[in-house]
Amino acid sequence: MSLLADAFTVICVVAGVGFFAAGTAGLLRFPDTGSRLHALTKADHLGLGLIVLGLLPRAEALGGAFRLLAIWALVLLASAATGPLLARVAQRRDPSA
Amino acid sequence: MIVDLALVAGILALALGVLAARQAFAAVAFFIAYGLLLALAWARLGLLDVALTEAAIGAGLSGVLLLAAARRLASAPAPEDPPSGRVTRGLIGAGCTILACALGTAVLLLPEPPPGLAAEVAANQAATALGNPVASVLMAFRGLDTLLESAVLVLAVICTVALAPDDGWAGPPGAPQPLADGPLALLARLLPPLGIVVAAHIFWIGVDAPGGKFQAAAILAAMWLLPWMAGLVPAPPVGARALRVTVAAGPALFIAVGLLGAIVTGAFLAWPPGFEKPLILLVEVALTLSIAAALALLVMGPRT
Amino acid sequence: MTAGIYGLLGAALTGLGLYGVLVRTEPLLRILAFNLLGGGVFLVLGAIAQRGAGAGFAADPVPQAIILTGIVVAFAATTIAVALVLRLAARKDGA
Amino acid sequence: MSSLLGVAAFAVLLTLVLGLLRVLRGPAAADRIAAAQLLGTAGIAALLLWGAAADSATHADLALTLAVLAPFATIAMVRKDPGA
Repeated sequence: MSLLADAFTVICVVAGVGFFAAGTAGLLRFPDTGSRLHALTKADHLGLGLIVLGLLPRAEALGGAFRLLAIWALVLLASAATGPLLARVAQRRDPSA
Repeated sequence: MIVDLALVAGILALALGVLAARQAFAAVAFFIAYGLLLALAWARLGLLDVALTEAAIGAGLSGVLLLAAARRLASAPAPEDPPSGRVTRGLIGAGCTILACALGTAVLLLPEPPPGLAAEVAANQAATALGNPVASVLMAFRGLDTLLESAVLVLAVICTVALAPDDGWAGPPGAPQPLADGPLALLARLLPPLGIVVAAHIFWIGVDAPGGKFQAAAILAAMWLLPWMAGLVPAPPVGARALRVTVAAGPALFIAVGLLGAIVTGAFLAWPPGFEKPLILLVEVALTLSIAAALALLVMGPRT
Repeated sequence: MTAGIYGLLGAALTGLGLYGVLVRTEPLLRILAFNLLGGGVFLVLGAIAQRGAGAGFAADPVPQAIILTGIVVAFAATTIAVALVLRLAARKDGA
Repeated sequence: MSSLLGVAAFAVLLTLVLGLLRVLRGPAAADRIAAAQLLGTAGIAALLLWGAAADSATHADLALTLAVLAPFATIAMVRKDPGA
């Protein structure tokens, strides 16, 4: 059981780190602000979600698991709200994009 | 070890970026990222109380304050001093290099084991009935520092309000905020309840683990600022009695309890034995609310 | 050793911050440089706190408490400085 | 297991430091602030991984604080001046 949980943790964390790497690569390599925002919000928050998911079996109690989920929910909420705002600013400054 | 070197390299790059930036906006963006990395550095050093404070104040409130200032200065720049000449700059550079090298040498040449007060704190911590040694230092062993610090915040609020021009005096603090729509208005309605719960959590664990009143107060201040920034609620006028009482109540209660200690035990700010924990918690709650109100007013700034 | 690295970083930031305060001419950038200087001083103090770990603590709690106080006071000073700069800018406009 | 989590934390931190390049290069202010926000999320992930590796609940509290305050810099940047 614990071996299974550990394997789950490893797979999720490795996948999460992969998404972080992909997000950063997109942030560095994509040509314009709009697509960079896309790389950021998608890959980044999926990456954090996978890491939170992977760490859930290791949370010491219900409180710890709840805190992990709360962190993810807060980041999702923040990025859902700020993403459109940032995109609007980027469009205003750079009408060609 | 490699982790620390990567963090240090990042922090140095951002610090150089702040110094070399051409536009104020870019410099402030670097400074915000610098605050975030600094919080991670404090966590790596194992100073988690400091890391929490830096995360709340350095990466959170400072960003709001400085970005708003950069935006307002972009349309109406403040007067600048004439730039110093090349020789002067060289001399300043040399002096600063010498200072940095001397400090670095001092850090490397610290005696082994370095002098510290950890043993004294450990020996006397039980008397404060708090599990977090930093909280013991803040509230008991160096209580006067904490009292004076909250007084500094009150003074800073008075200064900031006094800087408002005559027609802005006694109005609400800060520039009026445009009404938000869509996502920001939603966030400003959803986040504050969650944030207040988080602040209460951070305050409560601060009794026995890293956390505590400054960190909780910074989060509370941010939660008050958010609906204001979204234009959902106006800031209350500075003259509002409730606001003034809130800002002053924490330090006043701290002084009152300190005087009580002077009467009961004969020393100012000494906690009466047997009542340490409830009294400390009472003062901490009052201080948290006062610091939160003061921080929010400071970030809003004077009405101009 | 970790403490040493961050202590050296603190020393470097102190020098950089002081240079920025003295050399940059834009008021807002001076305020930022002053905060870099403060961060450097706090890091040096933090490195000392970490070296002074003992009695079961991860770091000496007394310097930690002083850094906490310092961060809050530095923030208060920054807000006053920013308010002063904004007031100066507004005054120059009106005059 | 905890050493593996430490390695994962290091990998996330590495992407964070690489992401700094975008903060430093810009070019638009939106790029810088967006990259700074990504750094915040990466910092949260690194803290969670460190906390799990060291069995420290405080790291998660630190991540929680960062998560609550994450949107503020972005909001402060995108707010228009009421007059403009």
